[in-house]
Amino acid sequence: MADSTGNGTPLLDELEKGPWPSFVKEIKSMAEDNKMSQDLLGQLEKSYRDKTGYWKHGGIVGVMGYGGGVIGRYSFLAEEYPNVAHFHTLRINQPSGWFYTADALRALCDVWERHGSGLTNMHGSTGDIVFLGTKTDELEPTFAELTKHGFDLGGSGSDMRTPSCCVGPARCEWACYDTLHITNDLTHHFQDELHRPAFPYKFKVKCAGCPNDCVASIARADMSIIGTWRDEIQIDQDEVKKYVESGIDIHRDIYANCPTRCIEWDGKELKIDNSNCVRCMQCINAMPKALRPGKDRGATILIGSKAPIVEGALLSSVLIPFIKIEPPYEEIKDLIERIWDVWGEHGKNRERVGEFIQRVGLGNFLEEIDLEPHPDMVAHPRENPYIFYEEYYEEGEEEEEEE
Amino acid sequence: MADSTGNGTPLLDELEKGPWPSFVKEIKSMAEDNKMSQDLLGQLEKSYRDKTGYWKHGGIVGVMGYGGGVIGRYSFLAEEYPNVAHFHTLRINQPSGWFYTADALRALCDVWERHGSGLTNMHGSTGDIVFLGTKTDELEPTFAELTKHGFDLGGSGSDMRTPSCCVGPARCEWACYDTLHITNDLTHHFQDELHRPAFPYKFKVKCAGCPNDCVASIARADMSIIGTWRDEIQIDQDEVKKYVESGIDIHRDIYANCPTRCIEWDGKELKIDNSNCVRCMQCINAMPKALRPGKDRGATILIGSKAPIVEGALLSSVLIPFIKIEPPYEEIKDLIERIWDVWGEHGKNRERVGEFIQRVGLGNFLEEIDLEPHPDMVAHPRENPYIFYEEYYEEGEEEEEEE
Amino acid sequence: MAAGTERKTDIGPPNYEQFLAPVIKKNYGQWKYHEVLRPGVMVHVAESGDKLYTVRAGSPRLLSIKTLRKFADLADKYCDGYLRFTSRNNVEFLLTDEAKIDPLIEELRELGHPVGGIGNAISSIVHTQGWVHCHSAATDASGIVKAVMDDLCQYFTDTKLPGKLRIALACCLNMCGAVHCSDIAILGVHRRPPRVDHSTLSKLCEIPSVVASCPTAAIRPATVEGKPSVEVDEERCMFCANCFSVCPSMPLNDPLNDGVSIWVGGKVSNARTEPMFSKLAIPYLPNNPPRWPEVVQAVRRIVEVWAAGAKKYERMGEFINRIGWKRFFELTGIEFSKEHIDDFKHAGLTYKRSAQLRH
Amino acid sequence: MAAGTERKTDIGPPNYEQFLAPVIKKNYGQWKYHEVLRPGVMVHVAESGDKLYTVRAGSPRLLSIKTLRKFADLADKYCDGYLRFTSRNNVEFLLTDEAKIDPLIEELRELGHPVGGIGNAISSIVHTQGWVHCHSAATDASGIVKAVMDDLCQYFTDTKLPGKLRIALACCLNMCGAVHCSDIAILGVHRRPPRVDHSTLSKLCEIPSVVASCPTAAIRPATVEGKPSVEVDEERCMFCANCFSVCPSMPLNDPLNDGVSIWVGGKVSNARTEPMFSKLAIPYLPNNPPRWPEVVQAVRRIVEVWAAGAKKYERMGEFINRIGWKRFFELTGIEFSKEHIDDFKHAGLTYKRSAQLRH
Ligand code: SRM
Ligand code: SRM
Ligand code: SRM
Ligand code: SRM
Ligand code: SF4
Ligand code: SF4
Ligand code: SF4
Ligand code: SF4
Ligand code: SF4
Ligand code: SF4
Ligand code: SF4
Ligand code: SF4
Repeated sequence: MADSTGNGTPLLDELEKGPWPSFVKEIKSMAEDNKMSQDLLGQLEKSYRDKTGYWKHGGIVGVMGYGGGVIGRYSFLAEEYPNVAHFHTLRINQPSGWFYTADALRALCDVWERHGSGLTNMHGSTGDIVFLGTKTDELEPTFAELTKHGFDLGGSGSDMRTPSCCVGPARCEWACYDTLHITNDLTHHFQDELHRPAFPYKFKVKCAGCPNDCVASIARADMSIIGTWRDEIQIDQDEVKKYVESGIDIHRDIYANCPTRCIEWDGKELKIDNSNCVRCMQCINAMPKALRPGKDRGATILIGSKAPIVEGALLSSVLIPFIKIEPPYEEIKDLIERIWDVWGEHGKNRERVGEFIQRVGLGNFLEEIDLEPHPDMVAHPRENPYIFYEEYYEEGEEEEEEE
Repeated sequence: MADSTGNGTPLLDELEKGPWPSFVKEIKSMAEDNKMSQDLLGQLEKSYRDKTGYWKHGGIVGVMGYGGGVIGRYSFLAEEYPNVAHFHTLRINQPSGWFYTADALRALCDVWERHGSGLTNMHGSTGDIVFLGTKTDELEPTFAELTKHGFDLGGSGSDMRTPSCCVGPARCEWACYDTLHITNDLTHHFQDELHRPAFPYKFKVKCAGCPNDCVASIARADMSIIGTWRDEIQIDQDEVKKYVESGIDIHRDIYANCPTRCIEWDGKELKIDNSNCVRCMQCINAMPKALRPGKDRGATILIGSKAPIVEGALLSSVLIPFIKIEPPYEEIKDLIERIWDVWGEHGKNRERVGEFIQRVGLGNFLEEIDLEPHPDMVAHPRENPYIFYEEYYEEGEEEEEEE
Repeated sequence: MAAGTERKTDIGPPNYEQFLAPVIKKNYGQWKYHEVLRPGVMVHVAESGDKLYTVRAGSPRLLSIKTLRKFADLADKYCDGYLRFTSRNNVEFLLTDEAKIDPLIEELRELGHPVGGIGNAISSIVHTQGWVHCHSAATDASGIVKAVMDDLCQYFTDTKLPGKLRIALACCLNMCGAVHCSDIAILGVHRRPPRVDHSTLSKLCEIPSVVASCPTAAIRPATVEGKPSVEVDEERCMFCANCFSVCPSMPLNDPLNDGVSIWVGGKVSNARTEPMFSKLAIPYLPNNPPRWPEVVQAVRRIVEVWAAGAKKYERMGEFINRIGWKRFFELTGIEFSKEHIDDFKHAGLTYKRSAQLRH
Repeated sequence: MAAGTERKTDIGPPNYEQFLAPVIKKNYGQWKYHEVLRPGVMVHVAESGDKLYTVRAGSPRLLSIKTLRKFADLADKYCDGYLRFTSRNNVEFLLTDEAKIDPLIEELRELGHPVGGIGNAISSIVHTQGWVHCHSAATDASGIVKAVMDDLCQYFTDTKLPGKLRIALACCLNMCGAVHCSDIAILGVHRRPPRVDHSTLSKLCEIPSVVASCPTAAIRPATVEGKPSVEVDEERCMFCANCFSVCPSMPLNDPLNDGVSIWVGGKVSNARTEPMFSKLAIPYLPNNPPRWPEVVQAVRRIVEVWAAGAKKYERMGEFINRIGWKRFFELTGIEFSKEHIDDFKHAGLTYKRSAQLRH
C-alpha cells in the first residue's frame, strides 16, 4: 500500500480506472519513494471518506526578500500524516507561452525531486508552474536551485500576479501582436511589483493575440490585452470559393453568425463592410485559408475582470479601444503605473481594480489616470437621469459671461 | 391683450406661429371669456420671461369622501394673478379606449365651462381626462355635474390609478383579448382602491391587446397585461406571395428582422417554427393581410414598470407567461388582490411594487403571492453563486433519513 | 347641488360601449386586416367585409372646450358623432363613408389640425404639464413640444420615415411623460442642488423622511440658526429632486441652471427587439424660451441621421445598435463626455465588456 | 547554498525564446493558416511553406516528475526536445516530421494520455486544488474532473461536437478555476453558515474586518462567553465564505452540507457573440466521492442535449439563447426553482422584461 498508514486507499483506487489519465496514479507513483506524497495520499483518502478537506487556513511563509510566490499550508492531521504537516506550494513563473525544452523540464523535475513532493501542477490557473507541497525549511534551497536554472517565483498575495499569454505568433496565424514578447517584457519590468505585495489586492495581466482570447483574459485578468486590427479583413476570394465547394454554406455558417451581419455573398464575391465589422473573428475562424485579420494590427486594452468574491464576477471592460503594441511598450507601462498609482492610493483593502472602478465611477477613474472618455468604453450611454453635472452658475455669473 | 395684466404676451405669441396646433391659441381663445385662463396666460408669459415655474408645491384638496382625483395647485403670484391663486386639476376617468360620442364630449365641455378654466388635457399621461385648473370651491359642484353625466374621478396619490388600454378589438385585428372590457371591469371592480389611497404608493394597470403594446404598458404600468397567443401564427400563403410580388423582400424584411430567425422561405411557402417564435409581432406587422396571431389567445401578465425615481426606471417583468383572459376575470382580480396584500403589508412608503419585488427578491415574492417559479420569468437564471439555500442538515439528521 | 338629491360616488367611468359606432359594435373583435391609405388615413376591413376608415389629426393635447366642441361638430358631420383619442393624444375620426374623408381632412386643416401620424411617421409628442401647471418643472412642456413639432411637422404628415418615431417630453425627472422608453426623449433637468429653506423646513417636513428620500445619501440632519433642519452635501447631489417631492422646503427650480437633456433609442413595442430604455445623447441644453432653438435643432439632427441611415422598420435604438454608439456620436456631431458614462447603481453593467468593437 | 555564492533574486522567468523550436523561430509571426488533420492533430503552415505539426494530449494537470520526465523523453524522441503546455493544461508536442505523428500518439496512448481536444471537442477541464491542497474547498477538484472526463473522454478524442465545449471546476466560490465564463461549470458550494470558533476569533482575526467582509451584512460584533467575537444572522448568509477568507475562525466546511452546483452557458471568446457569464443550472448535488455519479450524469445530460440540438459553431450559451431557457430546462429535465432566480445586487436586471416569450 502506497499510503503511509497502511490502511489502503480503496476510494482513491476507484479513480485509477477509466480512460482519462489519473491524478491518483500520479500521486501513487510518487508515493513509492516520497514520504510527502505518501502522506498526501493517506490524508486525501481520509478526505474522500469523510467528505471534507483537512488543510488549515493559510499561513505566512516564503523565501527571503519575497512577499509572494509561496502558499503556506498546514495539515489538521499532522500527527497522523506528519510528512504533510507543512505542505507549502511554490509558484514558479512559467516561460511565456508555456514553451519548454525537454532539458528545462528535467531540470525542474530534478530540483523538485530533491526538495519536495515530486508533484506539480502544469500549470496553475494563473499560469505558474506549481510545485505542490514541501516543508518550510525546503523553501530556500528550492528557490536557490530554481534561480540557478534560470527560474524565479511567480506572484501571490496582493501583488502583480504572474502574467500569461496565448501561444501567439509562435504558432498562431492570427496573432495581432507579439503576446510572448510583451508578457516576458512586462514580467521582467515589474519584478518588484510581482515579488513584493504592496497593492490593495492582486493584479493579473493576460495577453491574447486576437479576440478568440485563448487565454481567457477578458474573464480572468485585471488587465486584458486582446489583439485586434483597424483595417480591412484580408480576403482570398479563390479560397472562399473552395470552401463553398467543399460544403460551407455562406448564408448559414458565415452571414448568420456574423454579429453585425456585415457580410454579403453573391455567389461570386464575398464582401465585408469593414466599417461595421466588430472584429469578432467568426468568419476568419470558419475559413482560415480564405480570411485573415487586417494588416494594421494592435490591441484593445480592457480592465477589471475577476471572480465573484465579493461584489459579483466581472468581465474586463474597454479602456483603450485600439493601441499599437510595440517594444519597448512605454505607453503601456506608463498606463499600468498610472492605474496602480490611483488604485494604490484610493483602493480599499481587498478591492480589485474592477471593483474600484465601479465604486468611484469609470468617468472619475478616467480623469484620474488621464484618459479621455470614448464611446467604445461603454455598451451604451447611461439610462438613468442621475447626472452629476459638476458645475452650476451662481446668480450674476451668467451676466458676467455675457459681457 | 388676452392676459390680465395687459402687458401682452410677446414670448407666447411666438408659439402661435408654425404648422403644429398651438396650445397658446387654445389658452388665448379661452382667455377671451374666462378669467382663470387669462391669469394662466399672464403667469405663463412671466414663466417664459423668467425661465421658471411659479406654482407652489402640492396641497391636499379634493371632493368629499375621495382621497384622490384632484391635484391641488396654488400660485406663488396670487397677488398678480388672483384667478389662478387656486388652480387645481381634476382627473376624470376616461371611457375605455378613449371613445366618445360628440354629445358626451359636449357634456364634459359644458360642465367645465361652468366650473373651471375651460382648458383640458385630452388626455393626461395616465389616461384620464384632465380638467386643467379651478378653484377649491368649484370642486364639489364640478364633481356633482360630472357624476350626473355618468363620469367619475380617476386616481391620484397612493391608490390604484386609472387603468387604460389600447383600442383593442374595437378596431384592431390583432387584439388577443378584450382590452376595453377588462379595463372597464377592473376599474369598476376596484372603485374603492381607486378613490381612497391606502397603498404604499401608486399602482397603475394598462392593457395592451398584443405585443405591439400601443399603450406602453410594459414601461408605464405596475401591472401590464399584454395579449399574446399559444398556437401557430395563421398564414395565408397566397397573400404572402402577393406581398412578395409587391416588393417585400422576405429575407431582408421578414427573416432578418425575426428575433429568433425562425422563419423560412423557399420562394413558394413561408414556414414558421412556432416553437421558437417569441410572439414579437414583426412578421405580422409587416404583412397584415398574410399573417395573423394564432387562435388560442390570451395574455402575458407582467409586473412592476415605472419611471426612474428613485432606484432607476423599470420595465415590467413577466409574472404569468400565459393566461386566458375571460370574464369575470376572477383569477386576475384574485392575483391583483394577493399582490396588494403582500405589497400593502411589507412595502415601504413610496415604494412601487416593482421596487418592492427587487428589494425582497422575486423568488420570495412569488412564494408570498403563491405562484410557482417559471423560467419565463427570468431573462436567464442567476449568474452569481450567492444562493440562499434555505435548509441544511444538522449532524445526525442525514443518518436518520437513511434509516 | 339641490338638497334631497343623493350624492353619487364611485360610479366609475361611463361604459365605453355606448360610445362605439354601430360598425364597431357589429365587427367588434372581427377585424381582419388594415391598410394605410395615405398619411393619416387607414382602413380596417372586417371579416364581414365592412370597412372602417380612421382619420387621425394632430393635437396640442392642451385643448380648450371651444376646440373640443369643434371636434364634436366634425364628428357629427362626418362620423355619425363617433370619435376617439389615441394613446398619444391624437384625435381620431371614425368614418364608414370613404367619400367623407377628403372634406373632413379639409376642415381639420382649416382648423389648424394636420392629419397624419399613422404608419412610418412621427406621432404627437407625449408630454406633461411644465410651467402650465406643475411645481416641479425644470422646463416648460407645451412650448418645446410646439417648437419641435413645428419643425418636424412634415414627418407627421408624410410617411417617408424608415419606421415609427416616438418622441416624448417630461419636464422633470419624475418623468410623467414616461420618456424613459422613447426613440427621442426630451427631459427637463435641474442642475443645482436644493436650496434649503431652513425657516420653514421643520414646520413643513419630517426631517427623517427628507434624509431618507435621498438616493445618494447627500442629506444630513443639521441644526441651522438654532432650528432643526437639513444640510446637503452638494458634491453628492445629482439633482433628482426626490427630496423636493417629499418636502417643499427643498426647491431645485433655478432659472440659471435648469434646462433640457436629450435621450435616444428607447422603445416599448416587442416588435423585432425587446423593449429598451432611452440612453443619454446630450446632457444639457439651456432653457431658451419661447422656441428652444438648441433643442429643436438637436432633435432635428438626430431625426435626420436616423432617417438617412436606418433600414425599413428600424427604430432609433435598433439603428444605433446596428451602427454602434461611436458612429452615432460621429454622425450627430455630439461630443461623448464623462456625463454619458453611467455612475449610478448598476453602472458597471453598462461598461463595454467585450472586445467586439468597430475600429 | 554554498557560502560566497551571491543569492540571485528577481531574475524573472527564463526567456521563452530559448525554448522555441527552430521552425518556430524561423516562422515566428509568419504563420499563414492551420488545419485540423484529425482529432488532436493539427498543422500550421507558414508563409515560407514550412509546416509545424501539433499533437495535443490530455493531462490530469496534477503531474508527477516521473510523468514529466516521460514527456521530456517523448519530446526528445519525436520533437527535437520541444514541447509546450496549453492554457487548459494539455501538453502539446511540436513536430516537423509528419511521419513521427503516429508513433508518438501510440506511445502517448500507452502512457495513458489520450490525444485530442483540438477543434470541435471537449478539452481538459480547467480546475483547482480541492482536498489535495486547499483549506477552502467545498468539494474535491481532481476527483470530479477525473470522473467526468472518464465519462466524456470520447468527446475529447473525437471532433464530432457542434463547436467547442469548455468545462471548468472550482472547489469554492473563490473560483480559482474561473468557472464564471464556462460552457459548463462545476462549482463547489457550502450550504451551512460559518460556525464561529469564539475561543480563537479575537486572537486570530480583526473583528471589524470580519464584520466588513460580509456582503450581506450578516455578521455583527458580539460578546460570547465574555469574549469579544461575532455573531452570524443565519437567515442572511449565502455561504460565500468571504468571512472565512479573512478569518480562520469562521469555517464553512461541512461534510453533511457541502456539495456541488452546476452552471451553464458561459464563454470567453468574442467569436459571434460577446463573452457571457455562466448561469445556474443545478443549485445542488451532493458530494459523493469517489466518483460523484450525480455530477457525472448531470454533466453528460447537459452535454448531450447541447450536442444533439446545437448548430455548427454554436456554444452552449448561444444554443440556450436560441432555444430559450424554458426549453433548456425541459430538455435536460432539470427543475426550475426559486434558487435559479437571482436575488443579489443586480437581480432585477435578470428578470424577463419583455413579452417576447415562446409559448
Ligand atoms: C493555485 C490556484 C488554483 C489552481 O489549482 O490552479 C489558486 C489557489 C488559491 N487561490 Fe486562487 N488560485 C489560482 C488562480 C485563481 C484564479 C484564476 C486565474 O488567475 O486566472 C482566480 C480567478 C480570477 C481572479 O483573479 O479573480 C482566483 C481567485 C481567487 C480568489 C478570489 C479573488 C477575487 O477577487 O474574487 C481568492 C480569494 C482571495 O484572494 O482571498 C483566491 C485564493 C486562493 C487561495 C490562495 C486560497 C485562499 O483563500 O487563501 C488558494 C490556495 C490554494 C492552495 O492551497 O494551493 N483565488 N485564483 C491558482 C493559482 C496558480 C497559479 O499561480 O498559476
Ligand atoms: C398630469 C400628469 C402629467 C400630464 O401632464 O399628463 C402627471 C402629473 C404629475 N405627476 Fe406624474 N403625472 C402623470 C402621469 C405620470 C406617468 C405616466 C403614466 O402614468 O403612464 C408617470 C410615469 C409612470 C410611473 O407611474 O412611473 C408619472 C410619474 C410620476 C412620478 C414618479 C413616480 C415614480 O415612482 O417614479 C411622480 C412623483 C411622485 O409620485 O411623487 C409623479 C408626480 C406627479 C405630480 C403629482 C407632481 C408631484 O410631484 O406631486 C404631477 C402633478 C402635475 C400637475 O400639477 O398637474 N408622477 N406620472 C399625468 C397624470 C394624468 C392622468 O391622470 O392621466
Ligand atoms: C391608435 C393607437 C392605439 C390606441 O389605442 O390609441 C395605435 C394603433 C395602431 N398601432 Fe400602435 N397605436 C398606438 C400607439 C402605439 C404605441 C404607444 C406609444 O407610442 O406611446 C406603440 C409603442 C411604441 C414604442 O415601441 O415605443 C405602438 C406600437 C405599434 C407597433 C410596433 C412598431 C414598431 O415597429 O416598433 C405597430 C406595428 C406597426 O406599426 O407595424 C403598431 C400598429 C398599430 C396599428 C397598425 C394596429 C392596427 O392594426 O390597427 C394601429 C395603427 C397604426 C399607426 O398608428 O401607425 N403599433 N403603437 C395608438 C396611436 C398613437 C398615436 O396617436 O400615434
Ligand atoms: C493552444 C491554445 C492556446 C494556448 O496558448 O495554449 C489555443 C489554440 C488555438 N485556438 Fe483557442 N486555444 C486555447 C484556448 C482557448 C480558450 C481558453 C480556454 O478554453 O480557457 C478559448 C476561449 C474559450 C471560451 O470562449 O470559453 C479559445 C477560443 C478559441 C476560439 C473561439 C471558439 C468559439 O467558437 O467560441 C477559436 C476559433 C475556432 O476554434 O475556430 C480558437 C482557435 C484556436 C486555434 C485554431 C488558433 C490557431 O490558429 O492556432 C488554435 C488551435 C485550436 C484548438 O485547440 O481547437 N480558440 N481557445 C489553447 C488550447 C487549450 C486547450 O488545451 O484546449
Ligand atoms: S488568442 Fe488568437 S492569436 Fe492567440 S492563440 Fe488564440 S487564436 Fe491565436
Ligand atoms: S470578424 Fe466577425 S464581425 Fe467581422 S465580418 Fe467576420 S463575422 Fe462579421
Ligand atoms: S396593442 Fe396590439 S391589439 Fe392593441 S392596438 Fe396595438 S396592435 Fe392592436
Ligand atoms: S412573430 Fe416575431 S418571432 Fe414570431 S415568427 Fe414573426 S417575426 Fe419571428
Ligand atoms: S414631469 Fe415633473 S414637472 Fe412635469 S408634470 Fe410630472 S412631476 Fe410635474
Ligand atoms: S436632489 Fe436628489 S440627490 Fe440631490 S439632495 Fe435632493 S434627493 Fe438628494
Ligand atoms: S477555488 Fe476555493 S477551494 Fe479551490 S483552490 Fe481556489 S480558493 Fe481553494
Ligand atoms: S459566508 Fe458570506 S454571507 Fe455568510 S456570514 Fe460569511 S461573509 Fe457573510
